[in-house]
Parts: sequence; structure tokens; C-alpha cells
Amino acid sequence: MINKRVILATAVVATALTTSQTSSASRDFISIVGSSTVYPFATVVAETFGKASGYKTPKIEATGSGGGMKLFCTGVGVEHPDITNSSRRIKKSEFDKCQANGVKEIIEVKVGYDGIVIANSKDAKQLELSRKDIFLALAKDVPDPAGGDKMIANPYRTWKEVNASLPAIKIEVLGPPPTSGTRDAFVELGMEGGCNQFDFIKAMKKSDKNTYKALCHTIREDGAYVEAGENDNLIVQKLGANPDALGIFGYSFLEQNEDTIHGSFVDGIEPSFENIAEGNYPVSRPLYFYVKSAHVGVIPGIKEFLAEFASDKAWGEDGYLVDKGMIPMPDEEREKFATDVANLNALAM
Amino acid sequence: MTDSNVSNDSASLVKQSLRRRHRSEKRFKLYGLVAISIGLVFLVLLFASIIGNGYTALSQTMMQIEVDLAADKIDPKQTLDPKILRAADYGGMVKTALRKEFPDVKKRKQKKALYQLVSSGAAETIRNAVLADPGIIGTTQTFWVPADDDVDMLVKGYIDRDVPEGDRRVKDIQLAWIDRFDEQGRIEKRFNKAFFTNGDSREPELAGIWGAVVGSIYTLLVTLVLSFPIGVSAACYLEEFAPKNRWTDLIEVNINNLAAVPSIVFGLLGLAIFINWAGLPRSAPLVGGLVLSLMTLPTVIIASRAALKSVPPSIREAAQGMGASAMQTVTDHVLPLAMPGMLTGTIIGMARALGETAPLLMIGMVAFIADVPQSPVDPSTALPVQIYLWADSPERAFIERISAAIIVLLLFLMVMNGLAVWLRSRFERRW
Amino acid sequence: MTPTTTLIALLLLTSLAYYVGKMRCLNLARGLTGGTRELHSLPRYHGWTTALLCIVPALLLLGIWIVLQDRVITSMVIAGMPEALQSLEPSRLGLVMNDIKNLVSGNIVSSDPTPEIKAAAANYEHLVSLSNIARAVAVLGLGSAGLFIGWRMVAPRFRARNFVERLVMILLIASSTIAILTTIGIVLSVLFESVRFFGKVSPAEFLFGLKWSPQTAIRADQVGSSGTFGAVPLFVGTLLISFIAMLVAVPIGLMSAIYLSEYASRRLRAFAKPALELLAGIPTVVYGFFAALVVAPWLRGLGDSMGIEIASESALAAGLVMGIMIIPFVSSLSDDVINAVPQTLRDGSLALGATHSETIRRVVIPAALPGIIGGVLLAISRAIGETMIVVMAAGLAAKMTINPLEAVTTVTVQIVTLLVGDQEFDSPKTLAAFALGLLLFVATLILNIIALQVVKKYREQYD
Amino acid sequence: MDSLNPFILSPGKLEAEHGVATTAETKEELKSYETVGDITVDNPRMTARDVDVFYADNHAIIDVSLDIGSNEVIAMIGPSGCGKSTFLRCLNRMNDTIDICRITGSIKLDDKDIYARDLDVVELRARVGMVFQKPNPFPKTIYDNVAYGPRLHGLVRTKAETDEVVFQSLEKAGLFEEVKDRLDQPGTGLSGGQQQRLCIARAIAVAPEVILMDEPCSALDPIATARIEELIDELREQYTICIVTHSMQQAARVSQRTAYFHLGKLIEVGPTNDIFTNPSAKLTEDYITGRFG
Repeated sequence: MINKRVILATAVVATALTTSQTSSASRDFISIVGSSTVYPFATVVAETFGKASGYKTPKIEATGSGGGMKLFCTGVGVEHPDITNSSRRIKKSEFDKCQANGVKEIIEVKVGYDGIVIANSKDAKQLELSRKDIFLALAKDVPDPAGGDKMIANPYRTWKEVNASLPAIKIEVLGPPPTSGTRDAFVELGMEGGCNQFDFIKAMKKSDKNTYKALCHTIREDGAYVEAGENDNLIVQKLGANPDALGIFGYSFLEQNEDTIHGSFVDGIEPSFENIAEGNYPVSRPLYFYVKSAHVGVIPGIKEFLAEFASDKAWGEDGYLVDKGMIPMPDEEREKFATDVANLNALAM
Repeated sequence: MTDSNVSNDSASLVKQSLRRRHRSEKRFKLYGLVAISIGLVFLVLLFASIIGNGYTALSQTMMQIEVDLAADKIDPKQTLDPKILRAADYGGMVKTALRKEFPDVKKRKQKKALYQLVSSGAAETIRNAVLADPGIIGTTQTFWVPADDDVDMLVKGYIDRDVPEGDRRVKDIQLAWIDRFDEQGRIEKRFNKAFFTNGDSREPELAGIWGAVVGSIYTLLVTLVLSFPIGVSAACYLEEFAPKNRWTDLIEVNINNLAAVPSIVFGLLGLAIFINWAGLPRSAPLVGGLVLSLMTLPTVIIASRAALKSVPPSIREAAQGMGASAMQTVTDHVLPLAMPGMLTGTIIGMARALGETAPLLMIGMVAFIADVPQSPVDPSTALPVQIYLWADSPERAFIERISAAIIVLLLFLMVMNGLAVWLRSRFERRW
Repeated sequence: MTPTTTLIALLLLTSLAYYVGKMRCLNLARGLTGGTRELHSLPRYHGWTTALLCIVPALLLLGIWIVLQDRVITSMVIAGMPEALQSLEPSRLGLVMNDIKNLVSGNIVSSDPTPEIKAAAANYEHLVSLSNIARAVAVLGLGSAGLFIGWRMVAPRFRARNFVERLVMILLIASSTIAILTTIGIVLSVLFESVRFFGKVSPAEFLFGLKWSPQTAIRADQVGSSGTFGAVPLFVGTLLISFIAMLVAVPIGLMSAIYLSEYASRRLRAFAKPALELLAGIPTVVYGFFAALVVAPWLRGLGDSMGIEIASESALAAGLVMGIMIIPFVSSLSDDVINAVPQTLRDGSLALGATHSETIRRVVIPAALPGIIGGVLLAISRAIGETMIVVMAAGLAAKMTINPLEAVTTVTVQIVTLLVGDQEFDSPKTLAAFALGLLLFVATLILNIIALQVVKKYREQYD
Repeated sequence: MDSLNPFILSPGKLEAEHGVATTAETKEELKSYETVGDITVDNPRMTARDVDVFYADNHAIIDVSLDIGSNEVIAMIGPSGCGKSTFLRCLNRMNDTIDICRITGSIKLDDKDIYARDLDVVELRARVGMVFQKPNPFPKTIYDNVAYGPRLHGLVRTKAETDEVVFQSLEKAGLFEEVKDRLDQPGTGLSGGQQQRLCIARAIAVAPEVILMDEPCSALDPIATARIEELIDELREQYTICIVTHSMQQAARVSQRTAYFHLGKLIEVGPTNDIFTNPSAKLTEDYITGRFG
């Protein structure tokens, strides 16, 4: 009898001591997940916020836009993240999932813009690509080069085969995986933009939207496109090591590493701060983060964190986010989102 | 053929072979020496490269700036409410100060380059000054603030002024500004206190290891509290009391095998059992400690058993001969004698746990956490994980900080191992 | 009283119990003709019995109380809240409770709390303080009851020692079963998720597939990678790097051990042996850093100067550094087995006129071979399971190649890549990590068991 | 730590193995002692003169001079720790493996000093073989055990030559008939007596001139011992044999000359018959009559 009791006692006390602290403690910091492109901006804001406000510094994990959205939409509650960063707008399907899981009110905040650059090492020549080149080089199926409206598996091995004016180096592109918002945006802006230039495909957009999407959005899986994980820094480092490779990532990473890499021209336009800010560069996208309204006012600091993010010293023309490589929104847009944030206006879709 | 002929014959044959054999003897010896040298050379190389990279992190370049603490910018309503004082735009004031310093800088790009000279931590310095003494509001004060990591790298000589501007992170115009600061004696290398007192930061010049050190300490505490008593009890049972049967054989095999299971597998265990099943918080030293204690347990048990084994049976016989029970023999005689050995084993196990990274990656201890953890359930990283995190950052300045963090980690390890060696030599008995 | 103070009070009570039990025993003994000699157990065992009876049930109660307290109080607070708040969904209610708790514990709260929240917080605080008092009373009361029973049980013939020893023995046995529980835990944690993974990807494809691309589309409307989970390229990469590591570690480790144990002077030995062992104490993340930032760029530069293209994440760099890491492992194991070879064998060979190296090569090494092989197997198992060096210095792209100059990826790298960052737990991408973990565990388990058996057999041979 | 190194024996271990602990007084007394009997022979193979051996500070052999004649069996007897084994090991420099061991004096093999600087110890040991107390076959096949020496020294080039040497050596060691069907089985699988004969065959295979035997039968039963003694008698015709034994009967049975050692000193040497029937020295008599030892 006694023996059993002792075993039980030790077991229960052991578990009790471990769980006691966790169950009675409450979360008093903001939990943020999501895009690795927004990560550097969010961390800077978080750091400044932590120092300036006296609240705890938010905990930020880079999970990719898609992964973050999935976690974000799992539900309302202490164990779920409060904010997810995203390098693209929330999709309808994701929004619906959120709603279904009880995440009813979501505040959408656009933070600024980011160009998606296709860059390579400074040891190699700066490339001048068109979106059509990009599509032909990276799509899984491309129109038969022999002519006709037939699609064949991508036969191109070198850039020169894609476009005679390009150098004869192997196509090797390091890019983000499907969980990444950069990937979504790149596919929509870069690939689809090139894809559209084939009339028969463009025609398909109206007649057979699914096939159209499959054609334009599917990236080849034969090794020419290497999914390099969520970490854009890693891609940058790899480019430094391999002059033949190109990498796809946000402009902020190009700006940070201007001494080792340069961005390719796309449709004749160089990815530069001005070109992206003025909307000339074709492959640029807005960056967002999404907040659960339900958590505002319950998890300490969210409102203040939002205020910090939406303040001029952060995302303004001279704000510290700009120093980190973010491209600020025009004044009126900033104003709109600042109001949204202040009033906690929920997104409707 | 007579026998002496055979002998003479073979003697000459032996002679013939001698040179070749002695050469091969020398060669063999040389291989051995080379092998040892490779090992030692690598050790020296490793230490040299880490210390060479890391010692510069002990100093940080500071710049002196003159900041106008305008009342209308900090506290327009003169409330002196700390909340308002805290939230003021000190970064903006630093920028204004810099613009004032170089009034002819007009273009956006140039302004940006100018702002980049000073770390964003400058705002923090000023904020703290204002909070400490609100009386300085409305005056103009000079502050020594941390320089940006690029400036720091330049001053420390990691950025070569002679390379073409395009390939250099510090541009020509910035060089000119820095030189002017230098001429005025307003740029200085000082002891990098922040490195030892700060938590993580995205800015290398502000990043410190204290958060990671505290995380490691919490993790190790949990590990120690769990693995030492359990390990010693298990060793006592297996070595002193356990009957020899299938069950104890199974435990034996298990322990030996667990000692050789890859550490990352323990991480998977922690993720699946402690986090997903038991619902313990992610990124917490508590979970890290649980995982690491399971990992170090076999080491502790094996070392403790060796310590128990080294106590000669005569001691046990003597005690039992006096009428002591088996348990009394162990607690009164064997355990005290084996304790130094057990402690040594435990410390070595702890040292291994301190250096372990892979399982901690699995349980979320790899995240950007700027605050120093206050308890074992706060999110935190650990020293080796911090090294791993920084190694992923692109800034050149992080390399010296990683190296410095490695030096700190190695120091901790050496202290622990030194303690183990001391314990062993101090209390070791030869029977 | 907080749990900690209650615990401290309980500990004090327990020491009192020990004292009381012991004193009563001594007092009883005084009344016996033979004094303490007539007692079955020494007085301190009676003290221990009383102390254990005092602390064990009380501690149990304390544990249960702590576990249940939060749940009970939360539901009581909720019951006391206004209708509007009560009707919230459970998850929202959790958030509100979080806010209340933050308010109570003095953390900065989110915003100015509403009166309802304030009331609830006050209620919560009240209940907690009530519970604290009740808990202290209950726990200490139970402790005192235990003390009393223990006190009553003290009798000259009471077998207090056996009672205490049995309790301690149970604790010891429980401790020693943790090893088994750990193994079971490992197997279960990787097995369950692996089974789920194999529900989505066939084991045959996983084990024999030649293509590894674990990224799958995560939304219904997304066209992306389909994700293929053929683990063969990972094995190839793992084995390639391990092979390079062994190529470095085995000759160097073995030769170092031979030189140190057979040739080296006492002084060299006293210096070189600990120095080599220092290599084993360096954390792997440091090796990883060194491999990624020093060795790999150096190799690349070397390759460039010789006109060979070496990837900056070449298997060679990771393998080399991993080999260096394993040197002390091989050398100390070899040292053990070489020293276990009896001196008589060496004498026999030397007496025949063999040179020292001939003796080593032809007699000592063959005799020690089984032990050395066992050690090498253990080293291989280590190389396969090594994580940080490859995570930092090896690539991510799963390439089927045995060219050491190219980048390859390994099983451990993939586990880390798939699981770092907060994860959703139902995609094959995440589950694949557990399947890889299972694979890794099984592979190293087999290697370890074989190696340990070989080494054990070898030891028995010369014992 | 150092005890792990097989070639560095700690003093403590030495004492245990060689048992040289004694009081200084008796050793001091012996230092001035003169060996009784004729230490020289007509046709010496090896000559030792004024040999002293020290293990660190321990004076293990004191001023020993002794000739070993061709084709004779000389037995060395004496109580444990008297230095007989140490002296034996000096004859083929096996003491070199103990690095605290120091030797002075001269030992010559066919008039060449074996401790001379230019002498190759490998060559020496090929000429002066040794058989140890405990049989120590290598963990190899019987065949490889015997072929080991010849192969090392390059005495054989072809398989046929090796076969011949191996068979002959086994034959000489009187083992061939017993093992001819299982030459490819491990030598460690043989019985103790067979193992020792295998070790003798292994030593013979190198065609040495002198064979040193260090208590070769101490680990064997009487039948195996008898077999080895027979063998020693047969081998005498071709080799010079120097045997250390603690069995006086054995010494009497197999040897022509006997040397008696006591506390590191050679007390008496002479024809075996004389030593056992009519010892000249008091110490020898005491030992032979069993008063100590």
C-alpha cells in the first residue's frame, strides 16, 4: 500500500512542480510569427518597442508567410500567436480558415513595400532579364520552342538557351519555398507576368483559370530551382560562394549586402530604392502584418506595439525601418493604415 | 648443409633486411607524430582563429554627439510622466544632431548614410539619461553613444579603406565624416560592457550574451536538479542492489545505448512529449533542461557506476561484517567514498549539456529573444544557440561577437572541466 | 502562503517529525532493560519513519492541490463574472483570464481594465489567497497527522529500518527505470508521427525514392511544389560526410593512440593526451562555426587557386571538421583496446626480433582489431548523428552525388530545417522530420548495439 | 596514468613482478662476495662480465660474470627475486622495453658486445630467441605463428620455403604430428603444453643460436612439463639453451651446468651434478636442501 503511494507521490509532485509555474503563469509578451522578409523589420520595431515602452520585448519566430498564417489562423487564445507577418496579402482561403477557427476580427496593416530581386554575386555579370526570360527559365512547363500552342517540360539548361543575349551559364536559382510569401509574390508578379506574354496562355485566363494558374505558377522541380529554406541570409551567403547562381529575395537583403551582390535588371529596370518606391520596378509587393483583434487589450502591449510600428519614426520617410531597407508607403497610405491601427478596424474580405 | 650453415645463412638474411625494416620503423613512428601534430595543429588553429577573431569584441567604438534635448519634442506638456519621457523620439533627436553637425548634407541618400554612422542604440543612451535626470530636458548635452557596426568595423580595421568604394560598406563620404569625428577626438574605442550585459539584438553593436548566459544557467540548473539525484540513485541501484536478471540487463543495454543516441533525437523527444503532449511552453529553459537531463542521465549513471565500482569490496564486507544492512553499507560507507567520482561525472555531463545545441533547436529555443529571461519558463535561448543564431546573420560585426561568445562558452567549459579535474585529484583515492 | 513557503513549512515540520520520532524512540528505550540494544532499529530510523509519514502524503496533497488550484479557481472566477463575459467562447475566456492574471501578478496589462475585469481580478486574488491559506492548513494538517501516526508507530519492535529502506529502494528502482522510459519515449514520439507520415507517403517511396524535396504547397489554391520524400539522397549525403570524417578520424586517431601509448615519452604523453581530449570537449556549434567560416572558405580558395570548383558548402569541409571532432573519440577508444592487449604478446614478438612497429602492426593491431572496429562503429554512429557541424557547414539541397567537392545535405540537417521555427503539426513536411528521426534512431541503435557487443566480446577475451 | 603504458613499468609494479625487495644489509654483504666455481667454459657462446642491473634505484643484479657455452643447457636457479629472470632478459636485451632499467658491464655474443652502440637489437634477438613463462601464442593460426619470425626477417620468400621452415620447426618442437591437420586454426586454441611447444617452434623458426627460456614449464602440468623437458634435451644438439627454472629437479634433469643466484648475486656455478650433490657455497646448500626458497 505504502509503496504505491510513494510512487504516486513522487510522480505527482514531479509533474506538479513542472506544471505549476506554467499553468498559473500567464503570457505577458507578444508572440509574433511569419514572414522572414518582414522579420528584420519586425525585430527592429520589437526591440525599440521593448526598450521604449517598458513592456516585454515580443518574441518573434520566422516561419514564412504561409506557415505563419496557418499558425495565426489556428485559433484565439494564449497559446496562439498574436501577430503574423506576411510578405503578401492574406488569401481568401486563409481568411476563411481564420473565420472558421474563430479568429473573426483581423486587423490588416501594410508596412511598406519590398521589391523582389533576382540577384547574383558581384563576381559575375549583372544580368538583364525580362519577365518572359524568368518564366521560361523557371516554369515547369513552357511553350514548345519549336512553335505551336503545345506545352512541354522545361528543356532549358542554360540562360543562353532561354535568351541568346544572356550568358551561357547553367540555370541555378536559389529561391524561397512555397511557405514563403516571397515565393507567392514572385510567382504572381514575375512568373505570371512573363507567362502572360504568350497569347494562347493569356487567353486561357478567361476560359480555364485553373489550367492557366497551373501553367503560370508552377516552378520546375528538376533541380534548376533550389528551394533554399526560409532564411534569406543563407541565400545571400550562398550567392557569394557561387557566382553562377542567382537568388530570389527581398530588396532589403540586397541593400544590406550591396558590397557582395547586385540585382538583375528586370524588364530593363534596376531594382533600386527609387524605382521600387515609385512603382517602376515590376516585381515589387507590399508587406503586411495581421493582428488578432481579440488579443488586443488582453495580451499586454499589442496596442502600443502597433502604435510604435505605425509611428512616423518607424515607418516614416526618415524612419528607422527605412534604414533597414524597407521602402515606405506614400503619405496617404501611411495615414490610412495608421488610422486603421488606431481604431482597430477589422479587415473584411 | 650443416646447422651452423643454416644459422649463418639466416643471420646474413636478417642483416639484409635490417635497413628496410628500420626505415619502415622510422616511417611508422613519423606517421604517429604527424597524426598527433595534425590534431594539435588543428587545436591551435581553432583557438587562434577564434581568439584572433573574438578579442576585438571586447571593445566598442563610441562617438560623441551633441544632442539638443528640446522640451517640445520630449515632453511638450511638461508632465514628467516617465511613460511619456520613455516614448519620445530620441532616434529623431540623434538624427537632428547629426544633421546639425553636417549642415550641407541635403540629399536623401546622403542623409541616410549620415544616420548610419550612429547606432540605433544611441536613442537608448539618451533615453536612459533623460529618465535618470529629467532636469536635462531643454538643454543641449553631449553623449558618448555606440557607433554603428560598420563604423566599428572600420575603426577596428576590418574594412579596408583602399578597396573601391562600390565594394566597401562604408562609403567615401562616410569616411570623411568619420575622419572629422576622429580629428576632433570624438571617436573612441571603449570597453564593450554592453556585450556582457545585454540580451540579443538585431544590431551587432548592441547585441550581448547576457540573455543567453542566463538562459543557459536556467537550463543547466534544471538539468542538474534532475539528472544528479536520479543518476546517482539509478547507479546505486544497478551497481549495489539490482539482481542480475533480464530486467537489469535490459536497463544496462538501454543506458549504454542512450549514451550513444544522437542528441537531436532527444530534441525530437522533447518536441513530441514535453511540448506537444504535455503542453509545456516552447522556447523555455525548463523544457531545455528536461531534454538535456534525459540526455546527460546516461553519462551521469555510467560515471557514477564506475565510481561505485572503484570502491573495493572489502569496504562493503567490513561494513556488513559489522552488522550493517545493505542499504546502510551503501549510504554510510560506499556512497561517501564514491561521491567525488560521481560529482566529477556529473560535472562532465553538465559541461556536455552546456555545449549542446541541436536538441534545443528542436524545442524552439532558437528565436529572437531580446529580453533577459526572468525564470525558467520565460522564452530564452542558450549560449551555443545564440552562437548559432548569430552565425546566420550577415553583418560582419557579428563574426567577432560570435567568436567572443565562443570564448565565453569555452571559458565556462574549462572552468567546469577544471573543477572536475580538481575534484578528481583532490579526492581520488587509490586502493 | 505561497507554495514555496508552504513547502518550507512542511520541511520544517518534517525535521520536527524526525526529531520527535527519534526522541520518542530513545525515551522508550530508556524504559527497556537492555536500553537501545533491545530496539529492532536504530532511533534515527524511527525518526525517518515519522518524517516520511509526515512528508510523503502532505507532499502528494500539495502537488495535487497545485495542479488543480488554477483550474478550480479559474472556473470559480468565471462563474462569478457577469453574463456577458461568461458567454464568451472558451478561447476568448482564456484570453480574458490571461489578462486578469496579468493584472493580479502586477505585470503591465494591455489597457485600462474594465470594472468587470477589475472585479474578477479582485475575486481571483481573493480566491487565490483563500486557496493559499486552505492549502497551507490542509498540507500542514496532513503532515501533522502523519507525524502523529508516525509517533504512535514508534515501538521497540517496530521494524523502522526495513520500512525506510523499502521506501528508498523503491525510489532507486524508479530512478533506474527512467532510462527505459526515455527509450520508450523516444520510440513513441518518433513512431507515432512517423506512422502518420507513412499514411501520407508510402514507406517504399521514403526509403527508396531518389528525390528529396520536402516543400509542399500549403494552401488549396496554391500551385507549388508537390513535395517528394525520397530519403536516398539524404542517406548518400550523410554517408558521404561520415565517410570523409572517418577517413580523417580513423587514421589520425588510431596513429595518435598508437604513438601515445607505444612510443611517446612520458612528458609528451602528459601534454598531448589531454590536449587531444580537449578537442572532444569543444561544443559542436564551435566546430560548425569553424567549418563554415574558416575551413570552407579556405578550401574554396584552395580550389580556386588550383582551378577546381569547390562548393562553399562542400561535403569535404563538413567532413574534415567532423573528422577532427571525432579524432579524440577514436583515439581514446583505441588507446583502451591497445592497452588491453597483453604485454606478453608484445614480448613474444619482440623476442623474435621484430621491430617495434612490426610488433604493433602484426601483433598488437590484429589482436586489438575487434575492439578497434567496435570503436570505429561507435564513431560512425556519432558522425551520422552529428548535427551542428552539418547544419552550419553542409548544404540544404539534396543532391545525389558522391563528389566530396559538391554540397550535399544530411538527415540531421533536414530534421533541423524542417522543424526549426514554430510548426504546424499535420503536414507531411513536418512529419517527415519525425520519420527521418526514426530512421536515424534505428540506424544508430543498430550500430551502437553491434559496436557495444563487439567491444564487450573483445574485453572478455583478455579479461 | 602511466601504468597504462605497457612499456613503462612503475617501480611498484616492478617490485611485485620481480620481487626484489630486500634489506640493504644483506645486499651490502653480498656486494663483496666472490662467485664460487668456474664461470668460464672452453667454447663460450655468450660471455657476461661484471654485469650490474638497476631498476631505478634498485640494484637488481650485482656484478655477475658468467659464460654460456655452445650447445649446452645452462640452468639458472634461485629463490624468487634473485635476479635470474632479469639476467636472462639482459641476454637478448628484452630489458630495453623497461625504460627505468639500466645495465652496466659487458655481455658478448660471439665476442661482440650486445650493448654496443652499433649493435642492432633486432638482429640480436633474431640470434638469441626467447620462450616465456606463460605460453603466448599470437592470436593467429598455428601456421602463421610459426611463420611470423621467418617472414619478418625475410628468411623465406616463397610459400614452399615457408612451408618447409614451418614444418621443420614444428617437427623439431615435437608438435607437428599433433597439429598437422589443423595448421589453419588459431594457436590460442591449443592446450597449454602445446602452446608452449608452439612458442618454442616459433622461436626455432628464426634459426637462433641461443634460446632463452624463462621458467617455460611453470604454467604447465607435469605431463606437458615432461614433454618440454624431453624437447629441451633434443634441442641441445643444435642450440645453446639458457633456462631459468625454480624447479631444482628440472634443472637437474635437463641441464649440464647450473648457476645459483641469490639476491641479485651469482653465488655459485658449476656442472649440474656437482651443484646438486656437493654444493660448495653455504647459500647454495641451504637453498638446495630446502632451508629457504
